[in-house]
Amino acid sequence: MHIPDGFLDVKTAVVTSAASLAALKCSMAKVKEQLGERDVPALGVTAAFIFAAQMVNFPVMAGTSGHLLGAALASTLFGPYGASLVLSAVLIVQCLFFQDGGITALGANILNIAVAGPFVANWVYGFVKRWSDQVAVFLSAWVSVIVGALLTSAELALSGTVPMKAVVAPMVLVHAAIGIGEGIITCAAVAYVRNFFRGEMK
Amino acid sequence: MIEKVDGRVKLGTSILCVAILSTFRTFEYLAAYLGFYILLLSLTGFPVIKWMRRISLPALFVAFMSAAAVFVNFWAGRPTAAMDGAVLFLRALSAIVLISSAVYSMSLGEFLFSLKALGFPEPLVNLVGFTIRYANVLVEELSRMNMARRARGCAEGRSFWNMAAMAVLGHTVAALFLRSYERSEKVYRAMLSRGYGGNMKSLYPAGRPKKSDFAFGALAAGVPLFLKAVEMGAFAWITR
Amino acid sequence: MDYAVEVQNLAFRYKDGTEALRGVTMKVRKGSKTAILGPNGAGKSTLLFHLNGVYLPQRGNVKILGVEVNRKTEKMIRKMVGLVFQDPDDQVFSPTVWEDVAFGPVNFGSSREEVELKVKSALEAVGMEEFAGKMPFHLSYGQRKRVAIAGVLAVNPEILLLDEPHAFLDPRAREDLYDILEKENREGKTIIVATHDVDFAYEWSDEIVVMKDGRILAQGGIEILSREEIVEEAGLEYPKVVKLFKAIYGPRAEGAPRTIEEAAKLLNSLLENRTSSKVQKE
Amino acid sequence: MDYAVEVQNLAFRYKDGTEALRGVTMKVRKGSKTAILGPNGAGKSTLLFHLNGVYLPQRGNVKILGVEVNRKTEKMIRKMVGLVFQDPDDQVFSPTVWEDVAFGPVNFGSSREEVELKVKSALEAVGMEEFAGKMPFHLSYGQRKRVAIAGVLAVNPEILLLDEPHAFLDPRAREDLYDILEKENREGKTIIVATHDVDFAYEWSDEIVVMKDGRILAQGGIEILSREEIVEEAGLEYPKVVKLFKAIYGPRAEGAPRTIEEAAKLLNSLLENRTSSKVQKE
Repeated sequence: MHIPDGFLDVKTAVVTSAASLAALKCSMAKVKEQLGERDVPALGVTAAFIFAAQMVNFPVMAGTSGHLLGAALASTLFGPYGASLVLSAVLIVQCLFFQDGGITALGANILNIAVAGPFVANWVYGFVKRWSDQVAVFLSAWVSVIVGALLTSAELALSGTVPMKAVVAPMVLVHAAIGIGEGIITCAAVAYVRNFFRGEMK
Repeated sequence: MIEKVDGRVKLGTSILCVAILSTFRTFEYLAAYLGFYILLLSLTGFPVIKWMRRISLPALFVAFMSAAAVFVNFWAGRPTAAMDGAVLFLRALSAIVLISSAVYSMSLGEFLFSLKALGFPEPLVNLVGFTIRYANVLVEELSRMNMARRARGCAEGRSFWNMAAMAVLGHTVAALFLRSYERSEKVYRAMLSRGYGGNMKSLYPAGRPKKSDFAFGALAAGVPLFLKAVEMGAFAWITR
Repeated sequence: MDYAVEVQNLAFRYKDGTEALRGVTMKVRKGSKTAILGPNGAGKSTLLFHLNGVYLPQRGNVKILGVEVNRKTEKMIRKMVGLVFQDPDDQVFSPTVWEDVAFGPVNFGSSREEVELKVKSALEAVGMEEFAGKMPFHLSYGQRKRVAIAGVLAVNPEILLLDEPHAFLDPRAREDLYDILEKENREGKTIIVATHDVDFAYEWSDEIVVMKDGRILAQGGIEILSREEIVEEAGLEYPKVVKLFKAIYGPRAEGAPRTIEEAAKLLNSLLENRTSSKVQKE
Repeated sequence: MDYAVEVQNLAFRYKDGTEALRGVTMKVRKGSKTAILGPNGAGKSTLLFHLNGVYLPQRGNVKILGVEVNRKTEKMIRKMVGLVFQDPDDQVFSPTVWEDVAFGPVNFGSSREEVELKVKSALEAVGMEEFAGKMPFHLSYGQRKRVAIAGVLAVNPEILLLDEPHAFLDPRAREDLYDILEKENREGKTIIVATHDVDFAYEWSDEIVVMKDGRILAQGGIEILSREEIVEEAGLEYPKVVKLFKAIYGPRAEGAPRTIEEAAKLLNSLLENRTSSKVQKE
């Protein structure tokens, strides 16, 4: 889902960069007031965790595999603001250090994965949890993947790289499948972590 | 050669070049630029073979993405699908080439300092520094955990319908998180004990970029600018 | 003779280009207690990963109880050879101790009842029965180490590998570990330990393997830990008992006793029968 | 007498309810080499965090070189007392070695030139000058440990704390560590090491502190490691030399030599002068 350089046109790149920059500024202010001086080490090591977690491959169907995105996981563990910072750091490292995702598309990638992902996940979780916590975690993870795929398709279509009507269906379909894996893994991980902290409090 | 250029200039120029190149529409110009740049690198003693091995994976990935775009466009009935895909691929590839050659030819300290100098928000750059430092540690932990799982007879499931195998992956992720959480507490304590008072101070020893650095920058950015001008028809009166 | 492990000219290079093993050849007798010594980076851990089938040979070959390790046999090998990792956190990841110890048996296809029994006896063997329902991350380091060992014992492997098992353990926990290893060995298991602790190796093992730079520098009985050229070259140190007897007998101290207790006995008899015994001084 | 550390009735409880310290009282002489021994979970690490001002006393008080540790003095205390963590990866957190060693001096307000000098001399002290530009990840474990120590030395603290410094080090790296500690001590630094290694403690320290269950069980010279009641209760073991002389002399072996070399010398003279010397056997 990482858009490379050259796949977006100028207007899309500029608009998405401006949007994600504004979102990050807001997150940084919010996190500073919540975490205080602990922000850098705590977020840095957890960003490294998300980076590593994205290397967890899981089988999807017919021999193909997907990897974790971690937007909902990060959002549940650190809240949407912290998650957006952590995921942005991961995207920057992937872009500049590993050439995974483009520098001119960095704004778009941050918007799709690091901003939309955790905030939508947070919203879905808050909405669904009144019925079932497990289902809420699962759905938040699934939806965050779908939203990322939708936004990616929309940006590619707006840039004229691919036509909207041809790209949306396959993208969403593939990511609907990947999202199931993301959902199950996120559920198991969140339950485990919560259990740990519940025991810690005792 | 490229190793000697100031990191700020190098990174800034590369990003600028990528921005210009990503608007190119002509296959030939992109191919010409790419050939020119790689030739220049190898002539100035850049370890080209080693570097190419390192970028082979992202190059493969953009090839795959471009192929997907060709497929979708072809399916949607666009007649220029194949050529468009080729242009996409070359744009993405030249970006990989530019950024990676700049980043690989400077130290991590210089890289982070350059990011700050180029206007990336400072807290975010500090965060990136920590991420790089601990990504290595945690990826190694994860790979040992994966190995330990295999050593204990775990066979990865064949699809996500194998819920037990997926739950095992979830537990691995959770255990990794708890380890990283414990580590972040320890790192924080270590920082405190070494005088950390709430803000990371910049330590990188760097002076001002030299004139030769700027000359390099102008030259490096000039070539794609010139090509872009040609592509836009600025010199059409010559060929006419 | 029956060998538990036969390694022939094994070489292995990591993806980043590090040559971890450069032609290792060695044999380990069935039922023996073997210690692998050597400086950090000598290739000890890489070798252990091969013996368990987690890594497959890039060159050369490995036989475990006569079975060659390859893609077809790897799963079977992993069942026959249990590997305890250096850091228990690499190995212990399940939500409860019970589930974690059950992980191996379940993977190797034991039935529900078998799993129950195996987990119970493995937890008993390491003295952790009462913690079955706990979360591993709420336990102390030493306790997690025990859980890691139980998880391997539950599969009932014929060969037990331990990577640096003593690090961070306090003296009592070390003693408990010693007892566990002794018991498993008495029951017929072959045990191979990679360690930095020369005193432990000298006191405990039947067989010593010294590694350096991805090669076997020496293999033999514990007397090779008294040989200057080997100890020097591998960056090791003499076991304390050897050091003592070298200083008393002079450089030819190959017959030094194994433990402090034996040393004391010997010295006592030397000091008592001072008229009859002849001190072999140089 | 001048004390580097004075701890009075110190108690500390973690948020999860664990009582890590339950009234610790102890003193450490200036310029001494002190080893803190005790089983895992005895509170050794928690005590070290108090001596360095990272934790503040919940009850009781801590004085460092006469200065009471509290919110006002904590930053000053952290400059006077350097703490080397167990795992170098917790402590070496900067992207490059140079920046990491510079972290302390910069935070404690050294000027640019001072920082340059301090980093240089600290890296020299641990023999890592040539690695200044490297990423910590590209170093071996032993090298990262050295960088961690350099990062603490660069601040030039008067007291040096080390938590379990030997774990995972191979014999040669241990020896190098020993040399670094000796050198710093000769230059007047007080050194406190929390460790499981009784042999090291017996050979190296002036002063031994034995902890158990968040309390001080005993404090004194190295002879307390020969006392059965202390060693037993703290779950320790006798140093090897003590064990040997206990088996030769009987239980009253308080005068056992400190090192294997001294032991050998003593035994040699006993064996040689067998007519003149009287063996003090029970």
